[in-house]
Amino acid sequence: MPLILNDDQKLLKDSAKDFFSKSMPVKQLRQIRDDEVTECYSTDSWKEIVDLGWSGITVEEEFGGLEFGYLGLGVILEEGGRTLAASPLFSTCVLGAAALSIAGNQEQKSELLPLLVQGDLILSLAIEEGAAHAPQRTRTTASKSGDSFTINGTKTFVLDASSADKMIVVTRTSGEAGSNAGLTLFLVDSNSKGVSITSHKMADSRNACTVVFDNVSVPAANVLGQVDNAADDLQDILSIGQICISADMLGSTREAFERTVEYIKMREQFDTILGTKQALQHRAAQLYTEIELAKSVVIAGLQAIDEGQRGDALAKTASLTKSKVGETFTLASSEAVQMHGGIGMTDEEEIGFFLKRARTTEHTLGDVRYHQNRYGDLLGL
Amino acid sequence: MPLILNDDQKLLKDSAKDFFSKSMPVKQLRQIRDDEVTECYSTDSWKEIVDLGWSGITVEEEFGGLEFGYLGLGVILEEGGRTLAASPLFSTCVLGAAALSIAGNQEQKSELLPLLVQGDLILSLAIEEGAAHAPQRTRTTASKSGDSFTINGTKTFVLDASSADKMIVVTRTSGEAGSNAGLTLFLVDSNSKGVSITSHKMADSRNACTVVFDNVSVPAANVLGQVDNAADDLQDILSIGQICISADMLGSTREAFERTVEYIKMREQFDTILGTKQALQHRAAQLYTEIELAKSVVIAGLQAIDEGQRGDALAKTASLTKSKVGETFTLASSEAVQMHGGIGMTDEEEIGFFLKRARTTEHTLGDVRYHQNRYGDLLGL
Amino acid sequence: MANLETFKSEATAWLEENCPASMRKHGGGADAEFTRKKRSGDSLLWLDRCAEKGWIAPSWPTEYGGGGLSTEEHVALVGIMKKMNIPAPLGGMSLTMIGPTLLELGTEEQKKEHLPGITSGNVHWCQGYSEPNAGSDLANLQTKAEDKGDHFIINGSKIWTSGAMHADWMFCLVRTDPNVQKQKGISFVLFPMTDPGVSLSPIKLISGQSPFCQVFFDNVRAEKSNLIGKVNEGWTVGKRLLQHERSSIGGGGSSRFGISMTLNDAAKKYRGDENGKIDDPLLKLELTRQDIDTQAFALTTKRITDETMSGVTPGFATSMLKYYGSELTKDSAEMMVSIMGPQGLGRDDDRDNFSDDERGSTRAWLFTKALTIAGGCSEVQLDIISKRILELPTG
Amino acid sequence: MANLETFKSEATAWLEENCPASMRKHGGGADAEFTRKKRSGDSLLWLDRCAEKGWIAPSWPTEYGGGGLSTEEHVALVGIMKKMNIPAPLGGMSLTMIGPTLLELGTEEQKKEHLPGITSGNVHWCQGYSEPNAGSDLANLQTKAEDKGDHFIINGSKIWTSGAMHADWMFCLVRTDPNVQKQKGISFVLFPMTDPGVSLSPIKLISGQSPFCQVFFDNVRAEKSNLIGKVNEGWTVGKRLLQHERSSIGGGGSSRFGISMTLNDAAKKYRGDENGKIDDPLLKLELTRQDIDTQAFALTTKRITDETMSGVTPGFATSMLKYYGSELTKDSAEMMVSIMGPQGLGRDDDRDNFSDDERGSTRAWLFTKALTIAGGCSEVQLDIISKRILELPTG
Repeated sequence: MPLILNDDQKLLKDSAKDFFSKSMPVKQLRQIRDDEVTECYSTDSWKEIVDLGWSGITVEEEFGGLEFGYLGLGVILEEGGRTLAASPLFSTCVLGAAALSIAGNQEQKSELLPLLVQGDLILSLAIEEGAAHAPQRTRTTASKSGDSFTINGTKTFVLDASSADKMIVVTRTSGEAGSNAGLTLFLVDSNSKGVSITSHKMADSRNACTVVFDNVSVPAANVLGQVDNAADDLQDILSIGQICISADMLGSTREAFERTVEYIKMREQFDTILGTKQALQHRAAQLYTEIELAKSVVIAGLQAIDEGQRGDALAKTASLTKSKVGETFTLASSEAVQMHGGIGMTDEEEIGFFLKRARTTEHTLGDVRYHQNRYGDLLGL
Repeated sequence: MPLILNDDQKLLKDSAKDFFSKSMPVKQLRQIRDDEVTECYSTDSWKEIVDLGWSGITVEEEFGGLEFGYLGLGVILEEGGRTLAASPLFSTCVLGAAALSIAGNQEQKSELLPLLVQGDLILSLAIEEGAAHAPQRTRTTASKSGDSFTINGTKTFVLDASSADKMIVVTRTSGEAGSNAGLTLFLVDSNSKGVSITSHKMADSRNACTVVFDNVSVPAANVLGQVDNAADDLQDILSIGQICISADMLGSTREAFERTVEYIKMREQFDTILGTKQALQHRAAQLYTEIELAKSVVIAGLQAIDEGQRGDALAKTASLTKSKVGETFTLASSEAVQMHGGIGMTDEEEIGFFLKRARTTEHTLGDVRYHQNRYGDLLGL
Repeated sequence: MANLETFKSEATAWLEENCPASMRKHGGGADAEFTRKKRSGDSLLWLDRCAEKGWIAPSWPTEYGGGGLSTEEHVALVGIMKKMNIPAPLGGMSLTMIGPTLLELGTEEQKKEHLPGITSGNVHWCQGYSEPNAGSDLANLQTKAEDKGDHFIINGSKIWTSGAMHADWMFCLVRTDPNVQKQKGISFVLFPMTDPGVSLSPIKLISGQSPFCQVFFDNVRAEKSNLIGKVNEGWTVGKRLLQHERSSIGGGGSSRFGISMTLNDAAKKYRGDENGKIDDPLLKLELTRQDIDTQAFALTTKRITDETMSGVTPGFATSMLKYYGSELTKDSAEMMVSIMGPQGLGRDDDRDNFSDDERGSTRAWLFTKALTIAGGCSEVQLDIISKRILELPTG
Repeated sequence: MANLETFKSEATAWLEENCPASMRKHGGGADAEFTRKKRSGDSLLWLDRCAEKGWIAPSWPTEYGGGGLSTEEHVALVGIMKKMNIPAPLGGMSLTMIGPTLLELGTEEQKKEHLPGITSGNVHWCQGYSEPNAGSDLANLQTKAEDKGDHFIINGSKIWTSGAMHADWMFCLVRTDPNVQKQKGISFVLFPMTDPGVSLSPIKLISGQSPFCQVFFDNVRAEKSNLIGKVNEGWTVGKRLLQHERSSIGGGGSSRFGISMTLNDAAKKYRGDENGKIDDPLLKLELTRQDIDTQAFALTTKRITDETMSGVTPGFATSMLKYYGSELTKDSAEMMVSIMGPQGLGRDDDRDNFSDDERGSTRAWLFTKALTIAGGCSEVQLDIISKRILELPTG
């Protein structure tokens, strides 16, 4: 497949650019932060996104979706990344929808996917337990008792849990921490007895939660996929998540870079336009080159999902994509602040929001270290 | 101790600078290469070095040396590094003398050190067996039979073995490859039966050899230090070697950098002096900063030897020194060729000799990878 | 050297007796930039005891309240305090910038008037250098000082003034002649921040903190007796002072943000296994490299200090130290939050979910972005190195 | 797409039958830059079979001896050959530079005269661009061409002429008007290297090889019929040709140095344990990063090719590809010798102690230093990106 958008995808990209820049500019995020909005996103904007059909963009038509593919979802995420648009799109329509599609049975899909598409179901993936992304080290347990399971444990950095109707919880039903065998996924109602959710204010003005499961009883029917054997499904869900968050990050990276180039074109110091300084020019040119590479891995990653790549092959693609984009976003946002100088240090200037966003997305589903280490392992080194 | 030279050391540095620039300039190395001189160094120049007393600079007075310390030896090595002066100083007076001083018994010292000081004994350390520096992986065996040992194995990258009178050979007398226990050092005459030495022409125009030991019989009196327990002595010998080769590399680094700065000050392109280009200026300034750091770790490393630091502490100092200097020399020599442009690609211009020297010294007693990995281990990470 | 040994053992004994235990831990120096009136408890006690001993400024002459130590003794004292984990009683630009400048370039009257305020821990100074829109181009300053015989009347504005809200006095670059080349026509004056014409507007940073102000001057009075150097020759004084600033910004460290952990500790805590062993090879490598660079930089600072003490003028080496030190500190702060993962990325006001160390690390991460911008940005330092040290030509 | 599938299966069958087995291995393309007269055995056989099929230049029109393939077919053919490990029958600047330039800007007569020599594998071209002391400043050229009615007489010298000793013809930038701005007054001419006024002096490189010459012209004759474009407008032709050069230099690879191993293979062989597992975490990381960058760059080359085929003009993207590709190839060659340790650092003429792979790696390491210098050095490419793509202002 050529690594380019088709005409429909290009049209979608234009619509998305238009929507996000008009309805969800960076200043919306600032407002949400300053107003201390609980969900950390605008529910009105989320409704608009749902009305545009984007919540169901990857969902099969039989469940009410547009079945437009991940390349389509990717351009929406990328344009949303440009304005740092905050919404449950990633937690619900990327991670949640992928989990249901990949691991759900027919009943779960028919019941939940249409609700998700209509914006009536917010989902959240509860996976992390510490500073490092390490699914195989899951310690949250689910023990079987009769027709139900009892979940105990603590999940951290659970995106959008504060507004989620249900959580998809990664648990260990057998085996030792460190082993991929023995993992099981559960659908858990957020208001179940024993679930307590503490909302955090993150540096990027988004929401993340710590969720404690204290003897939470969940019926066996809420198992997503197979008991003890979730590892393969989970790997695919995460690969999709890693590639999609990279699309979001790419948009933010490009925007931060373009704003910086525009800034140094007009900023004067020592009676000289900053942008005439060759040292800055070369750094900008090198960053441009890195961003060109990032664009390529993102489109190739999204295409790989659409073409049905799965398993270790998709995991390798995902690690290529997220490590390359992660490095580039970190560099671009750091250079952006440095080149903006003192003004970039102030809260008043928007560029600082990109710096903060770079670091939280860096930790979403594995940082550069995780992905480079894994890529090397998958290369068989 | 302040990190500066005292007056005597400064005087020595001036003499060394004078000697190497007049008697052993880079063009001497070219001549040696073009004339296919077997030893890959000038025996006349080596005699002059001996006459200056530098062969015995670290050796105790009782054995005929100057007992002037490693900071003194360091300034000679650094100035020699500036002109890429080829001589057995490193193999004989750094590694050989350190091995005798640290591991030798009184008899061995009294017999051999005076010869070494007088220039009548060339020594060579036979340690490497593969691409990576890894003493604990030694596979060359020495098995005891009566009053003697029989050595079997192959050593590679043995510096100056082609002109060595004796070799100090790292062998395994017990234990498995990978273990520090079971290592033993031997003094072996180069003309012993069963020793075959193949001389290599290296890219840096120096000599290195492959030495095969085929049932070489060595009397037990030739053991240097303790049987099976050479690891600690060897570590100290190598630490000293690593710090001293760093001093040599520092001199080459500084020279390559200074030549490059001078070149871009006068070279014109597009009607502009290259050195006015800010991108090159910043790269030069960053390299200058790295070289300042390299200067500090070298003087601190030499001082640590003189102050009696040994064991893991000295190994950590040595890894700090060699990794920092190694990175800097690689960078400086690469930047030197790039900034010299096409002319730097020609054999006629001397800068290429620095590039080649950077890579062979990089592999002398452990590359940057080896030293960074070891430093991390010694940090307890 | 016998005397030095005596000094060392006496100093150790005095410190042992006088430094309160609560100060002797990582983070104990959190109050270092506060003067007496902002302190209480052990922090105040420690300041007062040092003031009495002369050890707020150990190497300054005793007649101005300093400790009168020789350079060797001062170096030894700093070493002992470091080993004993004792923080300096006072930090900040009173000690590191205006003090040394007054000692070097002030008149006897000026020294007598201003230095005792510093050595007693009573007077806090702030710096009036940067102006809106000037960025790193310091000399392009517009704040005007009009000559009124025995005093100047100052109008204009300064920005990025650190600690202006706590400061008692300002040292300030002002334009006394607008009709000459911009580096000429600048004067260096001192005036009290209590002048009714001084007003402040805090600047909110990306870290959520507001440690800097924009300062406005509306007919502020500065006495001519408080002019340092000659009229219209203040640029020289200002540049000399900046060399002191550079070495101090280059240094820095995590303790000022109240972080009680080193990077390696944090890695073991947040990323280590049960035994604190780090099984992420990439992280281990990053920590190794950061440690190597930190050691090499510390040795370089020491080497250049030793060279200076042996009579070599440091000259533009301060630019190199400022450049590398600020980049290193910034990288270190970046690595700290990266080790902590999401816990290193809380919002500053969320005390419920993020520990003090975590919030301190987040603040340090965002704040240290300024280190390579303020005090002559990294790019300017590299320009200085290439032009002044390497003598590369100008286009 | 049915036709494309047919094409693919037919091409596969033809290749299977016609490409000698000895060519189908890593390093089989070592002769790729040689014309017929320098070849023998399977290498000659493969060249001849491709010439007959038109697949020396598969996408060129059949009337000039090309294969007449559509872009899709050409891309498919390259993919199939890569998968089957079959080298291109011919490489070098005849095909990648002067050929495309003639196709685009040559007259019908010029195409008929020169292209069949290329597509038959008979005629080898070299490039007369750089001059002594001009470096990357190509337009600053002094080689003079005097107008003699139906021909020019050329005097001067070119340097860094790759393969001049094997070349039959040269395409050359010459100065036809010295009295105008340097980019004006240049013409693009072709002439045979057999002209008695042409003489060569090989340049010995740091790698020990002499692949380049300095070429001297003493009253060399170039026919006006071999002028490409108009008189004094050769700079435009020359720049167009350079865009072809950039994409080709950016690429490159290890096979041209006769190295039969990938980096990962070499790491397993030289640095691996008994099972080829690499226990050096730092090396593993370097290999990982190099692989990631290589994949990302390959995807970028593909994306830009795909965009071009969909109608987007690549424009200055070639500068980005040249910059990154040449740096990447250089890094890869550097990593190869670094993996081999001392075995990667033999002298070129020491065949006894160093294997072909090792000597090839040493040569590649030293030779690839030129990739970021020749064809517009990396610094010039970054200048182009910043000025032409990012539109940053000039000082």
